[in-house]
Amino acid sequence: MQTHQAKRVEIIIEAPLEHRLTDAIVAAGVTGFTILPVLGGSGRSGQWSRDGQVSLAGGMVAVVCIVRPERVDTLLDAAFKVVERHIGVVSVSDCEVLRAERF
Amino acid sequence: MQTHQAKRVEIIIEAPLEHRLTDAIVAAGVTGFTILPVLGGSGRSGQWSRDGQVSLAGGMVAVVCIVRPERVDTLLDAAFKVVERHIGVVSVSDCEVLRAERF
Amino acid sequence: MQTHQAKRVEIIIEAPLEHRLTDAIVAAGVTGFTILPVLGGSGRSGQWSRDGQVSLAGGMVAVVCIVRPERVDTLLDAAFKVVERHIGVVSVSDCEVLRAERF
Amino acid sequence: MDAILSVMGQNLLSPIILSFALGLAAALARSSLSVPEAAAKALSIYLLFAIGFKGGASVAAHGLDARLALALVAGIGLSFAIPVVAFTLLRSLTRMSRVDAAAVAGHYGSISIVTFVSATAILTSRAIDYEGYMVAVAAAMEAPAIVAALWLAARGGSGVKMDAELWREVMLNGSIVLLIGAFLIGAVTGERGLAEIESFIVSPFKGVLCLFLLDMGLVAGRGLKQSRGLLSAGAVVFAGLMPMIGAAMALPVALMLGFSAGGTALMMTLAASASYIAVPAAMRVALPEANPSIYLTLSLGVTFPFNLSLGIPLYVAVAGLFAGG
Amino acid sequence: MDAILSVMGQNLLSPIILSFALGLAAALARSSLSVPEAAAKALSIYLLFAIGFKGGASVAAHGLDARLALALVAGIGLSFAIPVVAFTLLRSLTRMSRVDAAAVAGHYGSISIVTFVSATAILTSRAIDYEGYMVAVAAAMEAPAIVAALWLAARGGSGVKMDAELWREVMLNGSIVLLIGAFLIGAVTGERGLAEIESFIVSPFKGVLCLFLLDMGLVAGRGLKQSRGLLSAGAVVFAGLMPMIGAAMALPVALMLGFSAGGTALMMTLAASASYIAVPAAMRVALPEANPSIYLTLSLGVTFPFNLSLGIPLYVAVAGLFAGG
Amino acid sequence: MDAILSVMGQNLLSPIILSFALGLAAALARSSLSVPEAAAKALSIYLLFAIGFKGGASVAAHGLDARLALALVAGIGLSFAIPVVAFTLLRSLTRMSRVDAAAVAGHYGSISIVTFVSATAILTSRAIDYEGYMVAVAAAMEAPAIVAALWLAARGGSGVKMDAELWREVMLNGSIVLLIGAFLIGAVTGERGLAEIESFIVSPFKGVLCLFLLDMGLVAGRGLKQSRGLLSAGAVVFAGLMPMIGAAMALPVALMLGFSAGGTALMMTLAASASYIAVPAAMRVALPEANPSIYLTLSLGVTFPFNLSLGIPLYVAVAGLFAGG
Ligand SMILES: Nc1ncnc2c1ncn2[C@@H]1O[C@H](COP(=O)(O)O)[C@@H](O)[C@H]1O
Ligand SMILES: Nc1ncnc2c1ncn2[C@@H]1O[C@H](COP(=O)(O)O)[C@@H](O)[C@H]1O
Ligand SMILES: Nc1ncnc2c1ncn2[C@@H]1O[C@H](COP(=O)(O)O)[C@@H](O)[C@H]1O
Ligand code: NA
Ligand code: NA
Ligand code: NA
Repeated sequence: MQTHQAKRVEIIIEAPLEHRLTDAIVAAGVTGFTILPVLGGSGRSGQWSRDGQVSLAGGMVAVVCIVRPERVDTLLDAAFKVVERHIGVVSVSDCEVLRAERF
Repeated sequence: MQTHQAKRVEIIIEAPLEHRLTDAIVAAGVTGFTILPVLGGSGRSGQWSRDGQVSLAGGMVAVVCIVRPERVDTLLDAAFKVVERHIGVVSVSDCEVLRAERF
Repeated sequence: MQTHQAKRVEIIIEAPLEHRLTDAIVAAGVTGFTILPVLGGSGRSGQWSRDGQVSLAGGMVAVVCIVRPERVDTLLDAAFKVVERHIGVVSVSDCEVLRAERF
Repeated sequence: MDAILSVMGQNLLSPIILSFALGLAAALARSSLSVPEAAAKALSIYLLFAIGFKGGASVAAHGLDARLALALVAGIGLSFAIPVVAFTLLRSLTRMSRVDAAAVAGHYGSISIVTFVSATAILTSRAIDYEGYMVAVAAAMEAPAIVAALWLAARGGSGVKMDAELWREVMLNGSIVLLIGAFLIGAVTGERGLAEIESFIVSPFKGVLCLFLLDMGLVAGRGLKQSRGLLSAGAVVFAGLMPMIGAAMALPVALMLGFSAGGTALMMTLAASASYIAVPAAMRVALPEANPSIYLTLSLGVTFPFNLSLGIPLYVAVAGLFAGG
Repeated sequence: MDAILSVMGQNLLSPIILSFALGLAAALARSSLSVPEAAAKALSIYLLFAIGFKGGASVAAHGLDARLALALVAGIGLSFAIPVVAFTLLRSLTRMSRVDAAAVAGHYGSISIVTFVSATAILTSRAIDYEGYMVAVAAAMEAPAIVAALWLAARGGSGVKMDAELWREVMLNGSIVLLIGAFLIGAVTGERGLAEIESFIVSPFKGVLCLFLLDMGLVAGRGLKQSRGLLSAGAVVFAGLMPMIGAAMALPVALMLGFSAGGTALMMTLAASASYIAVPAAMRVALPEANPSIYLTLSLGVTFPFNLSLGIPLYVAVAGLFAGG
Repeated sequence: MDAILSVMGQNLLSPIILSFALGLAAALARSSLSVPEAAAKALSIYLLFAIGFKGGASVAAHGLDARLALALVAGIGLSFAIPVVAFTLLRSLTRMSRVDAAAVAGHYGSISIVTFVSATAILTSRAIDYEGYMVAVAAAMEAPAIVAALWLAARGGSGVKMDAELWREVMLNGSIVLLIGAFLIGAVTGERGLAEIESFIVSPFKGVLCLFLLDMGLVAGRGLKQSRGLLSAGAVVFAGLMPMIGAAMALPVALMLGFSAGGTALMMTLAASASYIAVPAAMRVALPEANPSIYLTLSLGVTFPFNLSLGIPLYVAVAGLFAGG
């Protein structure tokens, strides 16, 4: 099966910033991403859990974005502007995709 | 800790096709996979969100499947037959696993 | 954008063991992780789904943990002690992160 | 005429409609208001269970009408026929592709259970009786339109077919199974069963419906925003016209079957309503080339609010004129 | 005998049983019907809160019976003893491994709160009174069986032990805490508290129970499908026999304690029921080698429906014969 | 004084408070008891819809008071003024950074709708009337404090500003939109609308509130455990004092506006309560440097239980003394 090099960018970000992040990455020309729910986690700002939360403030989401290698920098720049002052994690890994024309 | 080469295949697919996909990959001899919920996303067919949806039609799921490198092609062929006509993303990355006898 | 080498460890584990796992990895000195919900899956012990489950026993969660390469072995040792007797999958892949000072 | 208008006005100011409007407005204004998916599904399970059970209990109370079998056949017939009309109309009003038009047509042949539920709520509040087995007719009308849609698409050579798996998925769709199952439970346990769970499925029913419609409004509003610019004027005209055409097709059928005024109104409502659960899911599987934004927006964003606000009162009034005592 | 059969027949046609049957049938037919996990958990929180509160309020109304302490001790004793009997029976009826048999035995020593709740619903609908503190007994019987199961497994040299963390997890299990907590709230606020929230926890109770049982049926049906071929005939026989053995063990205890007919029926039901929440989770932690398909299928797929349909009416009838006024 | 104490004692033993206490205790004991996020959100949607609707229906029944506009202005004024007082107090009682202090202050200027709801439940159970439009005042008081907090933080040179997007997010926050929307629906449909959905939004209200408070207790308890050692004694003193200061600021305003005793008590409760939904989310966006553990723990872990247990009965009693008939 023919596959193509790509990058998988995973951004774990506070839920109240979700729309700012997706707006920013769309503005950077990346139109494909998927948002996964997050149940809880731990980091320098302590442990948290989504159980029973009513407020958005307590939660995070994971945004997964698969892009061509040459666009990863644009994406990271755009994402960084949003997460800069905020807690959250940005990681990038290599992957291969089917149907490269989609990216 | 002893680890072994493997491949991590991640398929983001429309929820109504979930069972067809898992049936196909089981039929291809892959018995291990995990299904993650997806909250929303964006692609060529626009942005969507799972909030308040009653219908399956509006949603997607992520199927993660860790396989031995030599079986990745069989898996991709099987998966491709299901996603071919449909929207969705298939990506493959290298990974290492503990307890390789399980795969 | 400046990035740094890191490892992404993904542990799919039975929900009743979640706290034991996170306690163990915190005890191993890893303080950052994120927990993702899992809807269902399949493995040597059969297929399962979270739909309509009241009991914790039937479900799994995915714990994602991004660490510096030099700490991956400590983490895997700690995780392995918890998953050893249990079903579940541990995989490790390479990634790059922004803001390495956080890890 | 005056009576019709007054009924319509009254309807527009009911908590049910206004809850939908609130959701719609909130989504259009990009409010963060949202109902969790699990909660929306739970509300819909409640509504299906309650409406099915009450239908069954009513059949148990009034005895099984010989017309049930005829009504089922008639419903199935309408569900096949309406897509053909809808398809023809769409192809003349719009420049939609054959596949898109077939998918949209399928939605209009099938039914929207919450439109049906809203109609029963209006009938109940105006003390108009209806045949309890209408919920069985509703269930029977969910699927045939899917076959019709695939046939319409296939005539263009797209080569789609219902495979066995899709048949099973469609016929054993969760909402059909729950509706029919609850109907049977209601029919078997009858008055006694109803008495046991009345304070769960009868008294709070309308309030739950309000919250569900709030959610429907949110989903519809988000859909409208997303698909802005995607819909031609012709398509929107279609989505406003087609319910009345469907209702008009159902009226003579209902009269021929000798339904009560309430039953006639419900039959018209079923014909007029467009699916937003069973058919979209089937289309994603069988006609993935069809654009979901088009059919979901027309069904949920235009036809559903039309029926809720203007359609149902109109059908009730017209049914009263023709079948009323 | 005739009376027993008629009660059983009546019970089989209640909305509660039929809702379970609907879920079971839907799952076996591979319908897409499903209840979201969050909704199922919400329903179970409601049921635990309501049943606990009502038990407490009833204790407040009737005064605290000196027998409560004895009843708790008796319940704990049964919860230890039943697994030993179950284990012996399993090892003679099946070729299950020691670890699997120990795990299964643990489930039968513990209790299923929804079986208990269903029994109270039947008692209420037949106007049979019962001791309010039975919910406290139910809570007390959740955990001891886990200790017994681990002890049975350890005798084979598997070396499992309850560590402190597992103790905490088991004793502070969400369902135990909620049941006992709601019981205490009910006991403290009494009649006045009950009056305040009666229209939430009393009137809609049975309807909510129907939806919960629909979900239980779905989960049980999916489990049965998955484990087809995994269960020996002996195991299935065990799962049908063991509830009656448990109930028979509880009967003399209840009579000795001087329980009312209702309380006796509930004590028998508790002994007869098998856990599907607390014990499975503990077994996954402490006995991961035991196959969950076996214990979940026997408990949820065989014993639960047996108790719901035939067991409870039988226990109620027998309790009526021995303890009835 | 005696009367106040007796009211307080009675309040402490209500199912509402005890449910909160149960959740708190369960979380502190690390029980696995938890309410799924979706269920908690569904409960909060129900409460907002019900309280808004009832407020609107009551306005429809009693006619629109000319004082509504004044009350809104007064509420907005308090929501601006309270953060300034809170900030000053915090800076003198603790060594919190300017940004943290500003963020905390913002929470106290805004309101907690569930505190408000609990106060209405207490008023209702004691048959004290209140102005229906108080829910509109509650909605109006959600946002201004955010502006005040950002202004307080910016004076230290942090350069934060409300951008247009944040304004929209705050003003169209889901809970504000639902509260105001339901209020309008209630006002438009009036008595007739209320009658239609009464058995959903009125009768089970208190019971639903119990479950919601159980969840609040769990969340607060987990928060307290996480932030142990993080809070200075000064901060805790602040969180216990500030509600009474806020209430004291509201009292003369309410009296000047000529509110009833019930309305006065609610105005005091609003001023005394601290936000745990709208403000935290806005702070995460606009003041990410502020530590969420501090403001969430003070608001949810200290001030909320204080108001629920001691504050509200006190405000009701004081309001009765000053504004009572
Ligand atoms: N090393 C990590 N690996 C995975 N997730 C992390 C990591 N560090 C932080 N996170 C996630 O990001 C959130 C905020 O992290 P922090 O800013 O360190 O408090 C945590 O609660 C986790 O959900
Ligand atoms: N580049 C991408 N990265 C991550 N997810 C994507 C990407 N492209 C598409 N998706 C997901 O797949 C869905 C369908 O994509 P599309 O077929 O492009 O409309 C989207 O809604 C996303 O959830
Ligand atoms: N190869 C795999 N890839 C992804 N997930 C897996 C794999 N194998 C097992 N799993 C997950 O781990 C669970 C237990 O696996 P097992 O121990 O093989 O029954 C499964 O239900 C899946 O959710
Ligand atoms: Na139709
Ligand atoms: Na038992
Ligand atoms: Na305040």
